[in-house]
Amino acid sequence: MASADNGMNGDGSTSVERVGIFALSGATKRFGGVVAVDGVDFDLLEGEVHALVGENGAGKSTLMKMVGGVHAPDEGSVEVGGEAVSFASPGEAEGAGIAMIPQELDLFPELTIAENLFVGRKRPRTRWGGMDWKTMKEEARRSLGSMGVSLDVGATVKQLSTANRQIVAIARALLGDAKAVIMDEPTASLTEREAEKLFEVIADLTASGVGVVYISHRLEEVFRISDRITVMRDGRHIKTAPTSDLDSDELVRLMVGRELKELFSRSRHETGDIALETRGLTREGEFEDVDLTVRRGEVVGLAGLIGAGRTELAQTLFGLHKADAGEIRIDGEAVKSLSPQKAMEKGIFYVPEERKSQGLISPFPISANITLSILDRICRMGFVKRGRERETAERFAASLSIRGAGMDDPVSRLSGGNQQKVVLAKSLAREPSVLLLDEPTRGVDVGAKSEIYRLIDDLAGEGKAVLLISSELEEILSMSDRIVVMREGKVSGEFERSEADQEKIMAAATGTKAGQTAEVREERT
Amino acid sequence: MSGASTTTTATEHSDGPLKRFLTRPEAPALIFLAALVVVLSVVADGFLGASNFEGILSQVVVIGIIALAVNQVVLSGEIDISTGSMLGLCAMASGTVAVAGGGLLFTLLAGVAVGALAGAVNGFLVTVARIPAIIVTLGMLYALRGVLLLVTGGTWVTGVPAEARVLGIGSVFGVSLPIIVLFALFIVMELVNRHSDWGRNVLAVGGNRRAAMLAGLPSRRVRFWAFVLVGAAVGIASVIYIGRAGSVQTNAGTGLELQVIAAVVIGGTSIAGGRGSTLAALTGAVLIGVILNGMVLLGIPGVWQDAVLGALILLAVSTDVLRRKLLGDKA
Amino acid sequence: MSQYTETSRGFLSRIKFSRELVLLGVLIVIVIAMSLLSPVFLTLGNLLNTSRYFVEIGLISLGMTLIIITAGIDLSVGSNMALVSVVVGFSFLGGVPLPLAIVLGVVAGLAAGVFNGLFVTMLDLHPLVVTLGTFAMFRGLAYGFSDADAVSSFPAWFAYFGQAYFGPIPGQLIVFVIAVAVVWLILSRTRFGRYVYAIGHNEEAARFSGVPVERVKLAIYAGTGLLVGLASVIYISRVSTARGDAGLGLELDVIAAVVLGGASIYGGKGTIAGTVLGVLIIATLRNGLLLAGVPSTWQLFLLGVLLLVAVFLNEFFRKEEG
Amino acid sequence: GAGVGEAPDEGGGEGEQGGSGEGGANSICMMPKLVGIPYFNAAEEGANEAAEELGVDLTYDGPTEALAAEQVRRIEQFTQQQCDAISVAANDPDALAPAMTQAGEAGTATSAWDADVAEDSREVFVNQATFEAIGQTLVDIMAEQTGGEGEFLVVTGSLTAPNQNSWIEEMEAHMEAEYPDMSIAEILPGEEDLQLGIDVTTDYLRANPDTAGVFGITTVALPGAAEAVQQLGREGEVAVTGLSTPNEMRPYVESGTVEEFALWNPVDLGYLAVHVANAQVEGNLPDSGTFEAGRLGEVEMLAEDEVLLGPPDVYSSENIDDFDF
Ligand SMILES: Nc1ncnc2c1ncn2[C@@H]1O[C@H](COP(=O)(O)OP(=O)(O)OP(=O)(O)O)[C@@H](O)[C@H]1O
Ligand SMILES: Nc1ncnc2c1ncn2[C@@H]1O[C@H](COP(=O)(O)OP(=O)(O)OP(=O)(O)O)[C@@H](O)[C@H]1O
Ligand SMILES: [Mg+2]
Ligand SMILES: [Mg+2]
Repeated sequence: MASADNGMNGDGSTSVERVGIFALSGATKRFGGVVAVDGVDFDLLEGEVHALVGENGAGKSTLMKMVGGVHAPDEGSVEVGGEAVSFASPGEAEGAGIAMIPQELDLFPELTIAENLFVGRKRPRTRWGGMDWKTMKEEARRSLGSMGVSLDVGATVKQLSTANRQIVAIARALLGDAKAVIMDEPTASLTEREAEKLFEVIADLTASGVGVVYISHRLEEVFRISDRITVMRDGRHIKTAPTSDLDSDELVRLMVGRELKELFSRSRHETGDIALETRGLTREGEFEDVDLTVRRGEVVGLAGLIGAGRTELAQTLFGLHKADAGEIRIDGEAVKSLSPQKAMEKGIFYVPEERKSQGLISPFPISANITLSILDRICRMGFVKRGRERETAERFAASLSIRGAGMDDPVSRLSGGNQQKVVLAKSLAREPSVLLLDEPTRGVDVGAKSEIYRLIDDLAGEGKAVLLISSELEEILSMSDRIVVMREGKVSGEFERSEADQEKIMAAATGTKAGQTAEVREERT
Repeated sequence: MSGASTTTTATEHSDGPLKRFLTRPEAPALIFLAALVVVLSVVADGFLGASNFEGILSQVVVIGIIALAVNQVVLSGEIDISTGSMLGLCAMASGTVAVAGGGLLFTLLAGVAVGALAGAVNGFLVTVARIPAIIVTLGMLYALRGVLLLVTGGTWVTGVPAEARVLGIGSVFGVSLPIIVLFALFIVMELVNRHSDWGRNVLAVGGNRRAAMLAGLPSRRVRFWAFVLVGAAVGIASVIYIGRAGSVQTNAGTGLELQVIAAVVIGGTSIAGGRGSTLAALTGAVLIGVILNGMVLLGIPGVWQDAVLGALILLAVSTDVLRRKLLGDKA
Repeated sequence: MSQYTETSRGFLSRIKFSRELVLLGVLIVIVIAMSLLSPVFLTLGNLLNTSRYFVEIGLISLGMTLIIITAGIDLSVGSNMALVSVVVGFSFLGGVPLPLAIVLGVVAGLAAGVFNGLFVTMLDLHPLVVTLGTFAMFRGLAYGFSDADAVSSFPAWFAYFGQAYFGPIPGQLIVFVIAVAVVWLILSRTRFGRYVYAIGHNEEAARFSGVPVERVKLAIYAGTGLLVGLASVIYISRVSTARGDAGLGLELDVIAAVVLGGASIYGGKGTIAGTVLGVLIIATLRNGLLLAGVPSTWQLFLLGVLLLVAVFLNEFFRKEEG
Repeated sequence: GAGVGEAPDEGGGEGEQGGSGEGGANSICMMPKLVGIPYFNAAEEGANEAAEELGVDLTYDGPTEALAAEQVRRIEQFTQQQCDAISVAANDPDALAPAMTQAGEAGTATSAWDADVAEDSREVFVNQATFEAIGQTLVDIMAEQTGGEGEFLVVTGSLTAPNQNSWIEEMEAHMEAEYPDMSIAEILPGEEDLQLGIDVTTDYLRANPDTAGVFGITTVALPGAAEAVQQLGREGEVAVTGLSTPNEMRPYVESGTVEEFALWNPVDLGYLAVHVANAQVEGNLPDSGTFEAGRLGEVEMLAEDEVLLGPPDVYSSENIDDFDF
């Protein structure tokens, strides 16, 4: 971990000797009427980490897609190694040494991990011309190993959790001999532990002269690993500066274009009755014997590593899966077989972690997405009341300040952060009494994040019970009244806000210092 | 059938052979096939015998060969329901050449050329003109039958000479030649799928077309050749067809397209693309052959045969549910 | 946000606009071409008469549209039609009063739809696979129950369903127009319709949003079965025979009409207006070619080619790449 | 829906110049069960021959698949075109009845050939051979080859074809009366698909090796049955006969798999049908006795509404080369 810091925070002087890998100049990209990127200059040097930051929809991904061969710039030029290029496909960019880990993961669910790494690449061949599966697997294992992960490379990708898919996507980009690696929010679905591994990998890469573009909304990461930072806002280039010349407040101000008071907003509220309670809830192979309570007006944080079973638990509470054993009580009343419809009747709502595949109907207009879960309330005799629908959608879109497109535009037009707000708006429109939030700020910019945090606080203030699943420790620590930690499907620790700190949670999540966590648990019972 | 299982991809994973087997797409169909064979051996006289097995296999050769190719199209995320009319057209072409004394080679060439051409039209319309495959091949189902009727004016080809019928009724070392052709093509397809870039790309394109494009795969070219392959396979099948039948009628192959699709999907290849195997197509074809044969042996009245066939197809695909249960709802 | 209010013309209005307009253009071109080829074609009598042939396909296409929007398919509709025919015909022959026999038939169609729906939802099998099975099964049941015989001794009043005219208008055309209006309302105006599109675009997200995915799908397959029942009664009455080979090959015509109408087999896309245009285009082609005295062998070929051309134009003018 | 109404059907007040109309030649619209098969091509040949002779205007068209619903559509079409006579080979007697009745009401002369429609919906049926004659001929051929005993398989075109079912009834009746040791053990459909015909025959003969003979009673079923027997190498052991065309059967007659088979002459049938239709239009079709039909000479009126072509022909290696259809 320590190595991540070594020699990475380049000061201006070292970058002088470095050679440019690629450069964009005056790059402009329009989608219909929207100017996503507007005359931006950007360059990457050998052996540096160049962070690219900005609010959701600032144009970061679009800018990098122009280097990665996904989009061709409408204006401006792309140069690689000093020569102007125009890539027709990401494959060509890869051939020129530019690898990209896209924000929206695109893997082949039915293919094995090993094979996913080799799609579109030259596959190794045996002497007699057949495919050399052994070598492919070895290389795959090696590539994953460098991330400190050991997965069965013969398993299909569809069996993997989101986090592991992210790791496979990273491994895929690292497999070739890339001169530049573009990472578009690689840590969005990683927990801190895997993120640390990634930083080690990045350090190794830069040490061998590879340049890394690092896009992230986690600013502390940006400060830790980058040499230079470029800020974008509304598609325009705002500033490029050595990391050492910037501080956090300054960066946020550049990104948002105004002062941002406080990221986390959390006030104490009176907690009320128990709204949601589980007793010995078990689903084989996913989680076991989970006791959990969430009171009205309380925010309970649920922490854990990848595959700890938090998502499964939350989805079971929403009736998407059936529990094998145990009991779920809502407002003190035990509920038998739950379905999402029934859970919604009981006032529970779940905000999924994967917004693209689980949260949104992408081609639907924004308004239809927001009202999808409350159609029963805005219908008369089954007919949708357009006026009510419109009014409701606009109210919630405004209260979450969803920006970037009109109510009738497909939600796919929005940037990631604004899409996430639509998912949240959908859940708020339902006016649930128990809200299960699964990674609600994944891939969301600081501005939007602080709005979401304020929203969570407001919800608790209104007496709602909130279960907050998050892999960002800081978020969990700052937002929760109480923190429950899961490990390998079991509850491995529970802390009041006052007694919790980063170390204790990590210990409970990883199983080190088991004695200590056990003690904590006993205290509480 | 034993030939099939030995040539299957030796699964390279070591852990839990049963579970590994169950995750294979063709597993449910194989299990069902095995169960059916056991049941029929007990209840149907004359089922358990080398000559009957050979009979079943030779009856599924035409469907089987076409299914092996359509399997590739389905794996690539497309569909081809024009094979019935295509078979009619190819059989008419190869039959005409055969009757004109073209010998086996030219007969085969004629069938394959006509098939590949029709397949190329399908492929062109799907990948270049971007018309959905189900519409293209539906249109071609009508159009090719129309071409056939127009070209022949409704006359049938009869009296195909013996030398051109070898592929249909010949035998080598006591094994009938069409069966050998079927298994040879099965092995070829298995090798293509495992060891050629095209074979792997078919799976990738079918599994996630967007990702395939981002990974720089030539998605159109991959799918185009899958359609051409179907045409070529139909061409080969047509020579077996005229070999077995000895003559060709203008309605040859009517309804074949659905049987072929049935074979592919019952075998376990996912109609959504990206998931499946060569063995699945073969298993599906054999399964249909066994069902049809079993019904005749059991003396099920002709009027009820479709009902039994349909029910058994449903039963066969429901085996997949059992598999999913066993694997704990994943996959 | 309020500046967008003006542009709103309704749900998914923009995409619909261009698509259906192109189809309408195709239809007009065909109508003009056909009336040049045959003077009889563009007469009210002929047009109304033609309508008698597409009503059965049209009715079933309405249900199929919803199925295809949810990324499903139903290959069994033709066989289901045979089943309904046989149930009506043979229960009548067996002594059941005809009105009751008709009800029994429609119920059989509904039951067949429910059967499909249950397999698709409860066992989570792909609809193509399920209906490929029922495609064979329903037809087999029809042959089995009827022992491959036909019934045609229906009383005269039964002809009403398929042969009656109200003034110049064939009775079944009125049934069709009503059915179109109802299904159109359901699909474009109701919660149910919204669910149908949501499932088609992203079934998982729909489920996560609390959409009762299974119930909606079941209802769609059942509803299609019901429409098949209705269409069958009209069909039996029109040809005054109930027999196991009714509806042979019907499924392909229905699917062709729906997909021509712009529904995407990948789900999410499709409208009732499009489907009706698709039905009209195919019916017009068939009738026009027949009237123009084009030999049947040519008709088959031209139908295939024109179908491709129409879809190609449709795709070509499509604004957005899905 | 559109509004104003003339009568929309009823032969078409507005079908101005659909047919060739009065004054000119008679127009005869003739429909086979389906187009694109040699049998009906042969019939067309005969029909054309007669049309030329008589100077009538002949339209010969039908569906590409043997579907009754498709025929209904065409009959209504013919009616709109104001044909003077319509003659159909019906895929379903009852399904075509309403359309034929309507045509008759519109003043068109109606008749059926090859396969009848419901009696009261047409004026005349041109019968190629009686069910009885066919059933007896086939059974007699088979009895001669098998010594009048054994169990037999019948391969039909489709289980729903009424004329085929009637033949089978007559065959059974004839066996019962004349050859009590012969019986039909199974009836299997070949669905007019050659390959399927071969397959069902093969399967059946494997399962029932004692079968004495196979009847293939359509032009597709018979060659299928013959091919199956040949492929099983059981020529001579399993007798094969049935109904098919000489061209189709030539290889099997030459190889000896099939000794004799039967069929009426489809060219003559088409020829006769046009003569009858023309006589209807001219109003000179007799009620009984015989009817003068061109080169066929006098043909028998079986009833006032039924004309008979004659007994079926029996083909064997002796005479098969005299025919080309
Ligand atoms: N394919 C596209 N079609 C239309 N608009 C697009 C497309 N891709 C991006 N946009 C628009 O371009 C703008 C920039 O989007 P981009 O994805 O580059 O933002 P970003 O900075 O990466 O945001 P985030 O942090 O949320 O990922 C947004 O307004 C977005 O809606
Ligand atoms: N390495 C893996 N291989 C296969 N399946 C896995 C793996 N990791 C996780 N899973 C699946 O995910 C389930 C639990 O993950 P879940 O997503 O519920 O946990 P989580 O705590 O929410 O983690 P995450 O932060 O990834 O969301 C496991 O039971 C398993 O089914
Ligand atoms: Mg982005
Ligand atoms: Mg999770």
